[in-house]
Parts: sequence; structure tokens; C-alpha cells
Amino acid sequence: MGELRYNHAVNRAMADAMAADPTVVLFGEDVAGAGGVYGATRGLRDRYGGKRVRDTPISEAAIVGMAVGAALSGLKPIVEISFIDFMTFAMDAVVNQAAKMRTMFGGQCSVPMVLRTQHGGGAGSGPQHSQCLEAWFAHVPGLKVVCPGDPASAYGLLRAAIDDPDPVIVVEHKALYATRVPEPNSLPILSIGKAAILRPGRDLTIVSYGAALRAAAEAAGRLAAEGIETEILDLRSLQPWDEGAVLASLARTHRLLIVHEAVEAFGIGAEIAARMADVGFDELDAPILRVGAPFMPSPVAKALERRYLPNPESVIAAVRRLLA
Amino acid sequence: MGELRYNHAVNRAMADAMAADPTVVLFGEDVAGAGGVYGATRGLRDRYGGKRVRDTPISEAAIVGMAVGAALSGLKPIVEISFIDFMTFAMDAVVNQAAKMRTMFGGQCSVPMVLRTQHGGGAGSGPQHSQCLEAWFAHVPGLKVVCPGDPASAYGLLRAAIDDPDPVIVVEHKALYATRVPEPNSLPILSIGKAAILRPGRDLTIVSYGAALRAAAEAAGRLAAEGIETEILDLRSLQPWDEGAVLASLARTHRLLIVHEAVEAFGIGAEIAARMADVGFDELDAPILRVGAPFMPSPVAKALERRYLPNPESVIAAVRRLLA
Amino acid sequence: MGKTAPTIAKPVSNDVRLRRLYRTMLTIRRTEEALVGLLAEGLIPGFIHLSIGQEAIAAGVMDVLTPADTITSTHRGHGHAIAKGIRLDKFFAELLAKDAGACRGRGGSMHVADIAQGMLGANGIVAAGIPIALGSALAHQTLERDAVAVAFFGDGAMAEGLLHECLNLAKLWNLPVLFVCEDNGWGEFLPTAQQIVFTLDRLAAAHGIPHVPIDGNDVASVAQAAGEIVANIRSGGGPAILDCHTMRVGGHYEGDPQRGRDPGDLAKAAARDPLTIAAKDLSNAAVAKIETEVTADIAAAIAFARLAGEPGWDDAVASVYAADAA
Amino acid sequence: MGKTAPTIAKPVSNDVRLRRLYRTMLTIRRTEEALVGLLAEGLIPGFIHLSIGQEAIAAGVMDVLTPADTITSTHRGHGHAIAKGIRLDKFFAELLAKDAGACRGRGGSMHVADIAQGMLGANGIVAAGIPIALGSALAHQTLERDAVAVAFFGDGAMAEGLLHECLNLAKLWNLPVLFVCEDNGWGEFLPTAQQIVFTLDRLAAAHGIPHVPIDGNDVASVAQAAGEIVANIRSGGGPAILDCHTMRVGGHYEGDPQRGRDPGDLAKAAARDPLTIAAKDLSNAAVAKIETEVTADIAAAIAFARLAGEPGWDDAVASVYAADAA
Ligand SMILES: Cc1ncc(C[n+]2csc(CCOP(=O)(O)OP(=O)(O)O)c2C)c(N)n1
Ligand SMILES: Cc1ncc(C[n+]2csc(CCOP(=O)(O)OP(=O)(O)O)c2C)c(N)n1
Ligand SMILES: [Mg+2]
Ligand SMILES: [Mg+2]
Repeated sequence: MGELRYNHAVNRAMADAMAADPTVVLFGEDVAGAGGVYGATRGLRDRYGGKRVRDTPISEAAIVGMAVGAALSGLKPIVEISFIDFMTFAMDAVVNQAAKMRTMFGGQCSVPMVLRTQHGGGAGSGPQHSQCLEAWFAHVPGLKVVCPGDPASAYGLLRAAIDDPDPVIVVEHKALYATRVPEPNSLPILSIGKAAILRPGRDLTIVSYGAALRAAAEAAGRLAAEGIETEILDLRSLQPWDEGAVLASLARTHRLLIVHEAVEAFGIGAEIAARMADVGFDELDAPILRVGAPFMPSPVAKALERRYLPNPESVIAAVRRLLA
Repeated sequence: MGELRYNHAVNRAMADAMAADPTVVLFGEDVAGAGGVYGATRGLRDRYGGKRVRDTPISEAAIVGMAVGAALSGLKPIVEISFIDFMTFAMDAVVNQAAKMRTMFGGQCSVPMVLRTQHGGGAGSGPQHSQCLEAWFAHVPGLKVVCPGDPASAYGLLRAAIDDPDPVIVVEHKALYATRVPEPNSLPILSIGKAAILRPGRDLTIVSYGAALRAAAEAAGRLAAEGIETEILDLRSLQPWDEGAVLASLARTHRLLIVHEAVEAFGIGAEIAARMADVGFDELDAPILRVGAPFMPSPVAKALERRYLPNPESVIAAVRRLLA
Repeated sequence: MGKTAPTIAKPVSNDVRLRRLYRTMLTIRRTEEALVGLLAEGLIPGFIHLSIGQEAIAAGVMDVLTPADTITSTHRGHGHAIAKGIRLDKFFAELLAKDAGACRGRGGSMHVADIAQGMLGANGIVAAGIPIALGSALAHQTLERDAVAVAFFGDGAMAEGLLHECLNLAKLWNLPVLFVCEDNGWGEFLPTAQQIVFTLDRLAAAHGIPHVPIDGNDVASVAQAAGEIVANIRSGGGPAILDCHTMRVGGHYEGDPQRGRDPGDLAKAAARDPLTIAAKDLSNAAVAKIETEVTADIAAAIAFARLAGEPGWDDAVASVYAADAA
Repeated sequence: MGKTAPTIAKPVSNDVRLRRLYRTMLTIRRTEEALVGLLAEGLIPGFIHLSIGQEAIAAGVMDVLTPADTITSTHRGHGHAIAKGIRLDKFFAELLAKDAGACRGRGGSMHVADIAQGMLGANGIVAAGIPIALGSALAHQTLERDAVAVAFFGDGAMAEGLLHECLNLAKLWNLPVLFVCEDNGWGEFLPTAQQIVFTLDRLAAAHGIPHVPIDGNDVASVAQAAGEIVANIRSGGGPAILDCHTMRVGGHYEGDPQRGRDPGDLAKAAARDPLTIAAKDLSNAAVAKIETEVTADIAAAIAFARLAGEPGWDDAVASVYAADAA
């Protein structure tokens, strides 16, 4: 029995999509020759040729803008921005162009582009290479945002993103690329907007996504030893997010904790908490809690970075507050 | 008795700061010769000279980056980006550079820069010139964000921003520039992070900021005729925001509505609601509600734009739900 | 790319061509003049940026394009949309933000698009259309279409780094893209001479991209030059720049008081009116006939637009994502 | 700007100067070699980018700067920090993310800064330091300081529009800024010849900015050229470009397997080692003495860094805003 690595799942999603559809192309810095900073695009140029898999110069604004134009003219471009921090150079193309065109042009066109990027800490990469900026994109009507937390979702969400007629931001995580699971029997294309229950439980609900799921799972395991049964929901998709699934879980457990790696303030968790404080208000038996990064740039020092990232201890502490 | 216009208040804040401190400089597109798209910088070059007040080419990324360098080297630059939508070209300098330097360089430096920009609708400017993107900046540790809703705050917050040793984003509103109030007796420099009670009331709390305050005030006036007493809090400062003031008001009214012009989902209101669903949970007698823009780009057509923006009717409808 | 012989879209006799060019220019002119009135009537939301005096560039360049060719435009994009073939009734309805508009009234002046005609949008963001044209050219190249993409931009946009990234990329990938600079001497309220230190010809030379300077107010020259350049791009010659010298007759936006502007400069612009220049080589009868026809077309389009209905709220809310998406 | 006679920071005899330059280069070299070991020990968080083989540029340029002059650097910034005068103990402590580091262990390799020395930061974002240098130059100019700002960037950064915006602005405002391109032929894992179609000399010419190409591995030439150019900038001559041709001896980051790289290319780089070139004009005794001294300095600095304490959590949390702010 083989194993499936996260970065190989990403690779396979692109390879399968390119095999299935000749209009799927890929470009970005070092995606062709080098196979990507995290090896996720390795071998694709060899398989699909230099016309469909291209290295670009270091011109983030232009290459994302090109993806928009390519998507308008018959291609399904996948563009890679190797760190989400570099998206700061390419926001216009995503936010003012891609996101708005379907509405702004009155439905004349789709913009079927995928922007693959990568966020998060754990590698000592410091303040400019560890940010989790997905909340910016989730705030922009017209964009979809997904954030796979395991190899199977990495495959299934990326395939869905490539198939989607609208622009999708796929946010991978640097600390997950090397993670692996036993090769699944099937690797379905997932539905954008659907959460998954990773662990059922009756005492409280943890909503999380991406690499933070690992801290949640570890915490839930330890809490189970004390008889505390945690339900863990993997959002998978942040825009749209599965409000129904969160509400249904809350209706079972009546307690909600949201865990993510992004800075807590104004992060993804804020919207989930806000919605549940509205539509889920009657279900709440306790305050809604969040575990996210404190309001500071990512530390470089390992000990500090460990403390900065969500970890089983910080999750357990929040759960104890929630059940107190 | 004279009157004070919002754009004149902005102008006076800069003029006074430049008079008080020779290191304050101003640059941006058309701020010098033309006096700014909304007239907020008119006359400043004549008064303070072409060395301190400069027109720039259309190079948003470079000019915001220059402000960072200028701030590191002894100036207090005010840079104007005439529409917040254009900040999409200049995010790196603000987010990866200015915001992080105090922490990242271990406290060796301050970055005393001010970025003045302008958001919002009401002028039929359409999807690329009407956005309210302040939540992006509020999510970034190291930045401060203020959003003046009236002429006196426009003056007091901008003075505070210029005095502040850290980078401050001042978000004005295009529909407010021409609004006026009787010339106030005094025009104090305000404290960043402090909210103001615009109207006291016992039945519910509306938290708002910027141009949306007008819809809240109009709604509160109409509701008062029915005996519903609304307390209105003007946040003024979005990062940091005055959690204590919101909580105190909630403790009086036990009902919370947040009103802003930005898209509701993942907007400023999400964080306020999330915090109150945590620290204010025991005070809540009803769900926390929000009125924000629906999840779509700004419409062009006047009737649609009116409906898109927060308005007294949408606020009143939310209040009725809140009191139901 | 190994293309077959270059095709000019509509090769006909010079006189027929000039009349066609004149008609396009006049349509743009009369359309924008009508917009001034409609704006004053309060029927147009937002600002509008007129291309009066600059019509020859849109008319001349578009004359050598096929419907398969794509363009991206700017905030000053009415002329580009019209010359690329948008229906006038849908154009006016769009400017009036009506549901029958080309973009169902959701784009307005700064975002007019006609995707079927290859007009990929006016753009409210300076320089933002340029990489979109590149991407479109990439699609043409990858899918081996006999098509080119054209990026229109103003001289002020030369200060945006995005243009420079795109010049490099276009050349690097030998993309079938034409850069058209509409050099009207202004960027908003400041002469571009006070904004830009380099010249486009020397910038082009640094990139090894052919640069053709042209009198942008002489529509015949524009069409001639564009025809030759586009033919070369079509045959795989790679990107090129058409640098059109023109003048902004009006303000930056309609209603701009043009404070800083020298009246002599305005007079000069009037003297170089592209319609007058073109009319010299046409018979009075031809000019009169075109005037009559264009006037009628525009009147009909405006009548249509005035009567058209408002866009619906629910439609707009439902317009953000594809209905059939996952 | 009407400045007085140009001042070169440290004018002395050629031999003294060359020894100083050699010492700076050797300090960078031995420092980075030591970093390789420390990284392998697991003491350095994150990636590090070494400037081995490129030390002559940092040493030569910084030799003509005063402490009032400012620089901005890149992801490959160790050499710039050292040459600009950062204390070695604080440098190593920073790389080890210790509280005693120059940035209290919160910057690390990619964000080393020494503001007091005018070193405004290494930078994890390609090209991002360039406008910061411009802004610093604007401050020098506005406050009428006798100081220049220097922006270091790699050849790969030439594809970022930001550089182009900055060239235009620097010239437009006649800013006292020197652009130093460290052209090592690579941008990450791809030769820059496959990324960039223009050459910096022609780009500079298009902007009317003086461009000086130089053998970036010959420290004496770098210092000589930098001295002349900086003197001209100081006297109000406006921006200039120093284009340094060098070679990347190692990989993009330490540990990079350098898959696509021709071994002959690596051999060529070794043959052009800037230390060897400089040593030719120095006595063996001088070289040996410098080696001994530098080795001792570095050993002491590393010892300090190893023993230094971890940064505190509460300090970091409290570091985001000024304590005394409103
Ligand atoms: C990124 C961005 N910055 C600034 C603006 C504001 N703006 C609109 S048009 C314009 C001037 C453009 O000049 P040019 O490109 O020469 O076009 P012209 O108006 O002369 O046709 C500016 C600065 C904008 N729309 N987008
Ligand atoms: C905006 C941005 N894009 C991409 C990267 C990733 N990256 C880091 S270094 C580098 C190559 C830079 O090449 P060059 O400027 O020539 O510097 P060199 O590494 O050769 O010294 C790239 C692409 C980045 N850090 N920032
Ligand atoms: Mg212009
Ligand atoms: Mg390089």
C-alpha cells in the first residue's frame, strides 16, 4: 500500500486536470524547471510541455493579471504565487479584476482561474513568509477560497477549483506539504463550500481548517481521555463556508470554539463567530471562543513560533474555558 | 459663525501638523497642483512649498514604499492614495514593510507614516472605486486604522495619526467630504482607539463608523418617535477599536447591532460581533446583528446603490429583528 | 508561430476605408457629445472620461482587427468599445446603467465590455488592462488562434510598474500583443512631462520591442501603421508598441474645470481635430451623409436606452458566481 | 542641492584601503561559512541565502559610505549588514534568533537591520527595499543632509515593476540614491537570462540615469567606481546605477541541491573568487594577519551568540506598537 503526500496530491490534481482538459495551463515562478519551491509542480512540464507549464519572471502583478486575461480568452490558468505574502503585489488583478468581472460585465464571461498559494508558519520563515492572509480574500465578493488540511482535500479541492467557472484561491500550507496518509481508495473531486466532520463528538464543536486541524485533533484526542467528546469540523472551504454544517454541529453540542493559525483579530473565525452569534444564538450555551495567532508578526525563534501557532495546549485551555 | 467641512478639516489637520513640525511632508497623485481629487490638500503646496508637498507619478507601490523609507529616515510622511481600491498595488509596503518593522527590527525604529485614503459608495463610481477594504488593514498587526465619520473627527484623528509613531491608515469617505457642521469651539486631537457615544439610549446599541453613521442616526431618530431609544457608538478607530466602550454600552442595553458600509461577510463588524459573543456573552439578550453590504460588488445604478448601502430602512429592519 | 499570410481585417479601397474610419470616429464623437447632455440630465451615474479629440486611435487600430482579436481598454474607453463593435443601443443603455446595457448596467462608463466582440473591458484601474491583454495573447498563442491582443493605455500609465513587467513578459514569451499608448500629454491634472522621465521609444529599444511613433490624430496614418504592425504580430513577430501622439481636448473627466491648463494648449488641440483632418480627404457629400446616418443611429440608441428598464436587485445579487458552480 | 566638495568616507592609501576591503570581504565569507555549520547544527531558524562569492560588492560600496548614508538590502543581505558596520556579536545573535540580536531575534537572516548604522534592513520581499531606499533619499534631500541612500537588488528583481517605478521617481525628483544591481545571473532556480529581456544599461539610458557596469568580483574596482558615483550623487548629481557582474557560488539558499546548474559554471565562479583577486595585491603576511584577526572576531561573536538568551514572549507581544503611543 502506497502513501499519498500532500504535495504529491497537489501535483496529481494538476496533472489529472491537465490530462483531462487541454485548456488547463500552469505558470508561476520556478514551477516548470524547478518544480516549485515545495515540489508541488515537479514533472508537469515534462508531461505537458513548455507551452502549458511555464516559468515566469518575478512579476507577481503581471502574472496574476495575465491569468485573468487568459481565463477570459479560453484557457483555464493555474497560477502559483509561492508565498501568500507576495500576493501583496498582485491584489489588483484578483480583487479589482477577476473577482468583479462576472458581475461587472453583466454575466458575459466567466473567469475560470485558480490561484494556488501557500501560507503559514512552522518553518522559522519569519514575519514576511509566514502570514495567513486568507481573510482578505474571503471578504471579496466574487472570489472563492479553499484551504485543504490533508492530502485528499488537497487533491479534491484543487480539482474542484480548476473545474470551477469562477476564480478560486487555493491556500496550501507549507508545513503540510510533506505530510502523508495511506493512499486512499478513491480521491474524489470535492464540493467547494462543504465542510467535513473529522471527528464526531457531543460536548463541543471545534471549527478549524488547514494546518490548525492538527492541533485541534491532538487536543481532542487528549480531551477524550478525560471523557470530553469534541466534534471537529474541517471547513475546507472558507468562501463560501458551510454555515449549515457549523450550525448543525452547534445545535448538537451548544458550544463552539474556532481554531485557526491566522491572527485572531479580524480573521476567518470572526465571521464564523459573528454568524453563529446571530443565526446560532439560541443554540449557544457558552461564549464563542477563538484560538488564533496573537496580534503580532510571526516570530522567528522556534520556541516563540511554537507558542505563536495554535497548539494542543492552547486549544485545550480554550476548551476548558468553554466547558467551565 | 462659520462652518467646518469634512475636506477642510482634513486639510486643516495637515496644515496645522505641517506648521507644527517641519518633518511632516505630503505626497501623492495630484495632491500638490490640483489639491487632491476631493480638494483635501488644496493650498498646502503654496503654504509649505514644493519640497514638502509633492505630486507623484501614478506609481502607488513605489510611493507607499517611499513613505516607509522616509519615515525610517526622519520624516513624517503623509501619503495619499486617492481611492482605497488602488491600495491593491501598494499592499507590500504597508503590510510586509511598515507594519512589521517595529517588531521585526527589534524596536530599533518607528515608522511614523500616515496613509490617507478614501473609501465607499454613493457616487455611482462602480465596483472598482467604491470598495470598503479597511478590514484588510485591521487584520494586520502593526497597523492602526481610523475612519472619521464627521469633520471634527476628520481633524482630530488625522492629527493623532500624524503624531503617532506607528503607521496609521486614515480612511476617509468620498460622500462625507462635502458634509459640514457648525465650526466647533475647539478641535481637539483625538485619541486613536477611543470610541464616542454619539447618542445615548437604553434599548439597544448600534456600533458603527464612517458614513454609515448617518444611516444609523437617521434610523435612531425615527425609532425614537416610537419610543425606542438607540445608543449609537462611533468607533472612530478600527484598529485598535474600543472594546471597553462597546462592552460597556452592551452592558447597558443588552442588544447589539453593528452597521457598516463594507461588505458584511468578513468585515469589521465580524470581529466586533465575535468579541462580544465571547467577552460580552453574558450581557446578550438577543442575537448580535449586522447591517453591511450584501456579498456583491458595488452596483452602478443609483437605485441599486442606494439599496446596497446601509440606509435607515435597513437599519430599522435590523433593529426590529433585534427587539422582536 | 508559423502563421499564414497576414490578414488585414477589412481590406478595401482607400476611400471606402477612410469613410469607414471617419464614420467610426464620428460615432465616437457624437456619442460622447450626447453623453455630456445625458450626464447633465443626471442620467449617468459616476464620472465619465471622454476621448474627444483622441478618436483616431481607437478607429484606426480597431480597423485592422478581426472579431477574434481582443483588446483591453482604460477608464477612457468609450471609443475603444464603439470601434470594437459594441452595439450603440447596448452602449448607451450601459452608460445609463440600464438592464439592457452591454453589462446589464453593472459596469457603467468605466467598465464597458463586450466580450463577444473581443472587448475585454474598460478599466477603472490605471494599467490594469495591460496584463489582461497579455493573458489574452497567451491564450491566442497557446490555443494557436490567428488572433492578436491589444492593450490600450495612457501615457500616465507608464509610471505603473505593471506596464514594465508586461513589456518584459510579452517579449520573453513572444506574445502576439500590441501595446497602444494614447499619449495625450496628461495624467489626470498634471502634464505627464512632470510624471515620466523616460520616453517610450527608448524604453522599447531597451526591451528589443519595435516602437512605432505616429500622429494619433491622423486616422489614416494610425490605420496604416497599425495594419503593418498587427500583420507582423500575426505572423509571429512578437509584441510591438504603437505610440500615438494625441491631445486631450476636454478635461480629465467631464466637468473638470481644467484649472492648471494653458488655453493655448486647448486651442492647439482643437486645431488638430482628427475629424477635420480626415474630412479633408473626403467629399462634403460623404461627410454629410455619414453625419446624418450617425446622428440617426445615436438618436435611436439613446431612445432605446432611455426607455430601457432598471437592472433588478435580485439579478445583481445572484450575479456574483456562476449559477451552476459547485 | 548645492553641496560642498564630495567626501569619500575613508580616504587613505591604496594599500590600507585594500586591506580594509579584504578584511570586510573575509569577515563576510567566514561569517557565512560559519552560518552553514550553525544551520546544520539546527541553531538557525528558516532558510538562509548566502552571498559567498559576491562579497566584493558589499565591501566595495559600503567602503565609500558614511554612517549617515543609508542602505536597503535583500534576502541575501548578510554581507550588506556586515559591511555597513553591524556588530558581529549582534549579527550572529540575530541569526540565532536570540534576544541579544541586532533585532532582538525577531528578524533573523532575512530581516537583519541596524538602523543606527543606516542599514534599513535585509528584506524577504524581492524589490521591496528599493522604494524604501528612495524614501530614505527623499528624507536626506528634504532635510538637506549630506547623505545618500543605496538600494541593493538582484538581477531577478529587475522583473518587478517596483524597480521601474523607482527609477522613474528617483530621476524625476533627482534623489540622492544609488541603485546597486548584484547581477549573479540567477533568480532563484532559473538563470535570469530566461527571465529578463532588457539590459540595465539600456534601461538606464532610457531614463537618463548614469549606468556604470563593473566587475563585481574585483573589490578595488567596485570601491573605485562606487566612490566616484557616490561623490557625484552627494554633490546633487541625482541617481545612478552601479551594475555589478558577479556569480552565485552556492545555491539560491543554503542546502539548495542546484539541480539545473552546469558544474562548469560553478567552476568558473570559483575561479573568479573576489578574495583571491584581492589577495593578489596584498602581501601574504597581511592576508594571514587579517585571517587570524577575522577568525578570532567571528569565534568571539559566535560564542556570544550561542550563550545569549532566547527572546521573551511578553516582550515580543508588546513590541508591535510604540509603548507611548496614543
Ligand atoms: C491604479 C490607479 N491609480 C490612480 C488612478 C486615478 N486615475 C484615473 S485616470 C488617471 C490618469 C491616467 O492618465 P493616462 O494613463 O495618461 O490616461 P488619460 O486619462 O490621459 O487618458 C489616474 C491617475 C486609477 N484609476 N488607478
Ligand atoms: C515578491 C517576491 N517574489 C518572489 C520571492 C521569492 N524569491 C526569493 S529570492 C528570489 C530570487 C531573487 O533573485 P535576485 O533578485 O536575482 O537575487 P539573488 O537571489 O540572485 O541574489 C525569489 C523569486 C520573494 N521573496 N518575493
Ligand atoms: Mg494621458
Ligand atoms: Mg540574481
